Amino acid sequence: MKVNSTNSQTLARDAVPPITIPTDKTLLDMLYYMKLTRELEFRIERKLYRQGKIVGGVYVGRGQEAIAVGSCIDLRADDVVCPSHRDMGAFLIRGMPLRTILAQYMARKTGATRGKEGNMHMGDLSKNLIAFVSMLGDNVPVAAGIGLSMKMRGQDRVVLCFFGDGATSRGDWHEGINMASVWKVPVVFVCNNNQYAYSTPLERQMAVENIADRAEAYGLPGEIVDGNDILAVSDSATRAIERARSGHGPTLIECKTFRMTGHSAHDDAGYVPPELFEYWEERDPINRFERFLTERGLTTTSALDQLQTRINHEIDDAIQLAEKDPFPDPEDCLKDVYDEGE
Amino acid sequence: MKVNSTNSQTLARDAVPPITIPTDKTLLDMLYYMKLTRELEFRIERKLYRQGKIVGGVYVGRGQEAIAVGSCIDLRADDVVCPSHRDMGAFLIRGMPLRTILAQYMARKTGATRGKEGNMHMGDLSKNLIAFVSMLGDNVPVAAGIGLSMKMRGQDRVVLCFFGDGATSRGDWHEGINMASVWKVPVVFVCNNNQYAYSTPLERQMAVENIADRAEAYGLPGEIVDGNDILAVSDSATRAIERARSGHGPTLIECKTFRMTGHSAHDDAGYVPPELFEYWEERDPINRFERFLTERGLTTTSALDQLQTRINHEIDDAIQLAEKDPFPDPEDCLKDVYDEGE
Amino acid sequence: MALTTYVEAIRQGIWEEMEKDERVFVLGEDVGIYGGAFKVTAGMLERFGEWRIIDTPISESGIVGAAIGAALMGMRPVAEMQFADFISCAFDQITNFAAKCRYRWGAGVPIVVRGPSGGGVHGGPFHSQNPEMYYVHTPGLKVVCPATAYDAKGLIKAAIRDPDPVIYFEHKFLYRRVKEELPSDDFVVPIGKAAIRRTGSDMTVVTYGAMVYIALEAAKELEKEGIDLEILDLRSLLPFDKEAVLDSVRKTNKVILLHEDTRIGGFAGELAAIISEEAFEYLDGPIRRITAPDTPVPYSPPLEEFFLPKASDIVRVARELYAY
Amino acid sequence: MALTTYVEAIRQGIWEEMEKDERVFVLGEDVGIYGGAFKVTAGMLERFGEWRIIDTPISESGIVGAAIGAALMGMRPVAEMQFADFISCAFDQITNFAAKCRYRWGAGVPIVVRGPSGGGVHGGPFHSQNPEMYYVHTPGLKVVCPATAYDAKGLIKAAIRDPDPVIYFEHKFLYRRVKEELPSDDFVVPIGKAAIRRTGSDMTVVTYGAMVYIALEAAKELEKEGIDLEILDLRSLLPFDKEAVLDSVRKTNKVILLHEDTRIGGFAGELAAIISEEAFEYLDGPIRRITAPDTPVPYSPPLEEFFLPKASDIVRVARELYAY
Ligand SMILES: Cc1ncc(C[n+]2csc(CCOP(=O)(O)OP(=O)(O)O)c2C)c(N)n1
Ligand SMILES: Cc1ncc(C[n+]2csc(CCOP(=O)(O)OP(=O)(O)O)c2C)c(N)n1
Ligand SMILES: [Mg+2]
Ligand SMILES: [Mg+2]
Repeated sequence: MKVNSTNSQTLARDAVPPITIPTDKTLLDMLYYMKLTRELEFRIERKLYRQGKIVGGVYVGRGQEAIAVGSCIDLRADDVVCPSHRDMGAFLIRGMPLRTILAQYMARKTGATRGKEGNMHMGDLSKNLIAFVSMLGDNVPVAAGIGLSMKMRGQDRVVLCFFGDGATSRGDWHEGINMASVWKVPVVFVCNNNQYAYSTPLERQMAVENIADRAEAYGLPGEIVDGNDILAVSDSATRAIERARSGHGPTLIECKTFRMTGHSAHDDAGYVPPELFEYWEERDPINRFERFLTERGLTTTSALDQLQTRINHEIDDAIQLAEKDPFPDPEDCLKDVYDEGE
Repeated sequence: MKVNSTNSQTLARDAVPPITIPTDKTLLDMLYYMKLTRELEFRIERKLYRQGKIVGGVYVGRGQEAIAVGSCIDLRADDVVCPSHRDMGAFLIRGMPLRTILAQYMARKTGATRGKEGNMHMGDLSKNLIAFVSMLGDNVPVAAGIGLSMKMRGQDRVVLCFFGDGATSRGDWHEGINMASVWKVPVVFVCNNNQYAYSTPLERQMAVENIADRAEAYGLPGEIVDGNDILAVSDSATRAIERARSGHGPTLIECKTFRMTGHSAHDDAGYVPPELFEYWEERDPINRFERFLTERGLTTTSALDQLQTRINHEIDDAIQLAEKDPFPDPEDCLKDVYDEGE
Repeated sequence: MALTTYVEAIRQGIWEEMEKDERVFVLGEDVGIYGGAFKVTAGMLERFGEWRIIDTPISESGIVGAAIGAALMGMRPVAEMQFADFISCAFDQITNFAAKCRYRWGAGVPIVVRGPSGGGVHGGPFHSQNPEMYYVHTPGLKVVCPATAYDAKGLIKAAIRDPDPVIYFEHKFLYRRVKEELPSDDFVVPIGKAAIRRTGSDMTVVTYGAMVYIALEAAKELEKEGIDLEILDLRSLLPFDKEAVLDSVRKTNKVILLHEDTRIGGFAGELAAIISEEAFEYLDGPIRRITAPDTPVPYSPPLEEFFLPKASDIVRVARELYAY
Repeated sequence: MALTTYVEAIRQGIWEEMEKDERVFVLGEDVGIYGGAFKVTAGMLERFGEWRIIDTPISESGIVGAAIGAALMGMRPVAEMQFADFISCAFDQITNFAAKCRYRWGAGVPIVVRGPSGGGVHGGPFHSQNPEMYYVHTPGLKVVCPATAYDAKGLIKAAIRDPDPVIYFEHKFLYRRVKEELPSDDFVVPIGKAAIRRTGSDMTVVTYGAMVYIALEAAKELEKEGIDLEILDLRSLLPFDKEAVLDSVRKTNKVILLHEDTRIGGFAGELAAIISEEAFEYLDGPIRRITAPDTPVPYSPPLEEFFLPKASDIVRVARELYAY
């Protein structure tokens, strides 16, 4: 197994073709969406949650932003995304409004699920975003079925399906990947390998070193990517998407990263050795990408400040609106269990 | 992946240590149990079933006898076996009486499950035989748990767990193998890869060539064995059992074989190309082993005839007894749902 | 006109929907070249090709998950469970993903999950189950249990057209034992509507599936004694035809609830509660249940016969209730 | 003496059984170093070591399967589901392997599967479920739902000692909200025995779990109006204390069946059937049910509040029934 990364220290450059650098516009979009993800989740986890304004649990993808952003940035609108619980970037890129997301977390009627569901359990068929169910791994066979429908109809669409390292232990993960591979359907499986499932480190979840090692058991290509390197992520994803789109079947991309918080907002991650946080803090995907863009002359310190200010405003505005949004009517509880006609 | 076989044409001899030949006594036991299995299942499938004496469905392991016999022959009495639905040899070697087995198939009170269950769904804790449930793959995590209990208690016992190629597509198979490997428990997983799951050939079940290819995804050794070569099966099993017993964890052994009948007694296997039956008929595990023993001077044509006659008598006697055995009392239906005390 | 068996009626129903609507497809184990363990999909591979009749690996949860995914993209998948017993392996996908999807985020999941349920063929604990209540107790699903060839066809067509997930339990004992002449036009049986199988005045038997025939047998016997049963075949359990049940009970004032499923937590309990809540003052006697006992389904014929409700059970309970 | 919370009572119960019987061990996700998502196993890793407090991969079906295997070898595994909602993923192993094992071939499976169920904490559709009926409808299992710290401890100990598979649903809303003084001796609460939480003469409320407290609240309110409720806490649903239910109903002649679980196919139906069958002539009014509506558990506070049965619902229904 070789690793796709622009960090030459961890890189086995012969393993993958040289990384293709996207257009300047795309690079700046990537930066925007990563920073927007970071700030939005910061507000949710560290501000609104602590102010008691968030209802229920909070799970964020701090430190993992490059994965959802890097893999979704180049999708077509008619491609489908099945995010997992740490892929906020996917929602932002697909155009889910900040206010809708914040209203979701605040359990308002204007949230993505009209108050029926909490936090990352959002979906919108019109944006080809499939809502996650808590049961980890369940979205894998679902993604296989989405891909199947595309293949049956001769469409050149693809599906991106996200999950964590922990989810790969679920039986549904196995069944779904296997079917996708047997049917050669256009699915790109993206694993956020953040080294932990809640408090459980990788070595208590599996006896192999890499999630990508599992790909061989299903006859689909597996690739390891430096998940904190958005260029590597987008490069691998672009190739896998192209593979899927041109009828060559699914790919499993393992993105090595780290969860830079507790499992959820109430978990202090006391079980994680502090050195690990330090190690990964140095590899922060946003800092790293900012350096890259600066070196390339695509941004400057003051441009970055301006961008941050713009993002802050966007989020401030959305919070203000969402906070004024109404809660659902109690009787809405009874609605939409079944189709209610027009 | 290399194949363990005494047939030098299919054999990559460097892959595995040279096959160890068991003692003469064991060799003759192997022959007996394979022939007993063959005859017993012949009577059940081709005689008793057609005479309407068997209740419910019948699944036999015709052509696959070397696998259960070869892998179970050297187990200790305190080792545990989880047979699947084509492993009659396991029951015979563990000492389940012919009459008990036949009474089981005829739904008698004296059957292994007192009429509660049918055909291969037999078990007996006193013989360390765990009854199969129909849900394929369910016995895999159960075997992992049996191994876990042995490891926890520091016992040097092992578990043999059988399943078909088809069962490896089940989520439970994945969860069980993974846990067994993470915990390094003493389980030997034996796959009867008979190339079909009911009417579904391998290539519609998985996109890899070998079941053993899947082992790498779990970090446990996988080995391919010529499943119609009892010496190869017992050699691989013996090594894997030893590995497990000495604390080195689980092994996955894939036995390549073929189902020389339909899926069940009512299936004519019209979907199987006749050449396949011909190909495998030539590799019949019993014929092959008889030739080996004859060449080695351990048996003769007349000794083989005598053995067959003895087996026929044993089965005749058992059938006679079982046929006279009573059916359970109707009210037994209500018994043993829960522990009923002493 | 020729008689159509129950199993053939299901086959026809799926076939007609596939002809009419190219979004409809079938997936399951051995549904292709083999035509399904019970031949429900016989001939379909030849007609519709391998991308509309899809042989799957042995992955019930995966099958249902894939059906859900395709349904979210606008398809109309019909997933076969080789035996309804194996639906247990897909329980999570059905009850958590499919059932709650519309409620959670407005995305309908028009799948059908179907398979052979029920006992009477000495299949033992894993080839005889009646798993309907696990799904009836799950809001967001619909559950149907046809008893006749007409309903088998009309309900599978309704299920395929339904915008929500429908669990369709066919009774394997009826597959080839029940036949009737079917109309040649395109008909559906609406989900949620019961049928009166026999009009009577002394008491109502509410039932479904294979038990409809046991009830009819008992009614014939009781007729001789002047006890006149009304037999209501629910056909759908979720939603179920509450008005039909209440109307009949209000008319006969006595009721027997009959099912092949086990007792505790069976559908009869739900019916008893509804009747007691909404027709209490009409009742002239206790609500009686006749069900299988609370055990797995045993294999040996005498045990299974003991397990399954029989016409003689109905006769006995009806006499008691008549005398009340 | 100090007060012990409901969650601490469970912890103590498991701990004591582990001290006493080395066959007892715990397996589940994050039960080790983290001490479980709700800290039920806090401190156990240090005391009992990593081969008796086993962190597992995310494999609910595998966890239960492994528990079954160990139990067959004579161990007494206690499997934690991080939320009871995820027991859906182990449905097949529980209902097919564990529940039917003794019946099929005489091999008992003394496992406990436990986890936090119930709503009231805005957990949404997948962190609030009440999955008890799926297991109550499965012969071969036992199902318990403690409401007090005393019962939580006494029932977990009874469950661990039980020779059959026990599904133990703890109510997460009660974890830290309910506390009491516990006796210091080794006590168990027998599975299958109800407890009268309030003696009354006008009508009986049969309930369990967190709803016990809602019923008590309503009783206080109704007391002022001179309506005297008897409150029966079932504690165990399978087997359940039929005699206690019937005795109380025969005394008060009116009954309300109350649960947090959804309505269709909920336990109230079973109770209604039993009461109607065996205490029909004692009833002075219809059997009334108060349950959650038939929807998934919604997340937003106004929706969830609407969903959950409330004391005011009991007050209203009790007034109606009193006037009947
Ligand atoms: C089937 C199932 N079991 C347990 C849980 C509880 N749970 C939620 S997140 C989580 C850890 C997930 O780990 P991983 O898949 O690595 O994703 P991460 O949170 O690390 O991104 C667990 C155990 C769940 N959601 N689903
Ligand atoms: C979960 C589950 N799904 C479906 C079946 C029905 N079924 C019984 S045997 C079989 C094929 C099994 O194939 P394989 O595992 O290769 O074993 P073989 O019969 O070839 O020995 C199927 C599909 C089952 N028993 N369990
Ligand atoms: Mg993780
Ligand atoms: Mg096979």
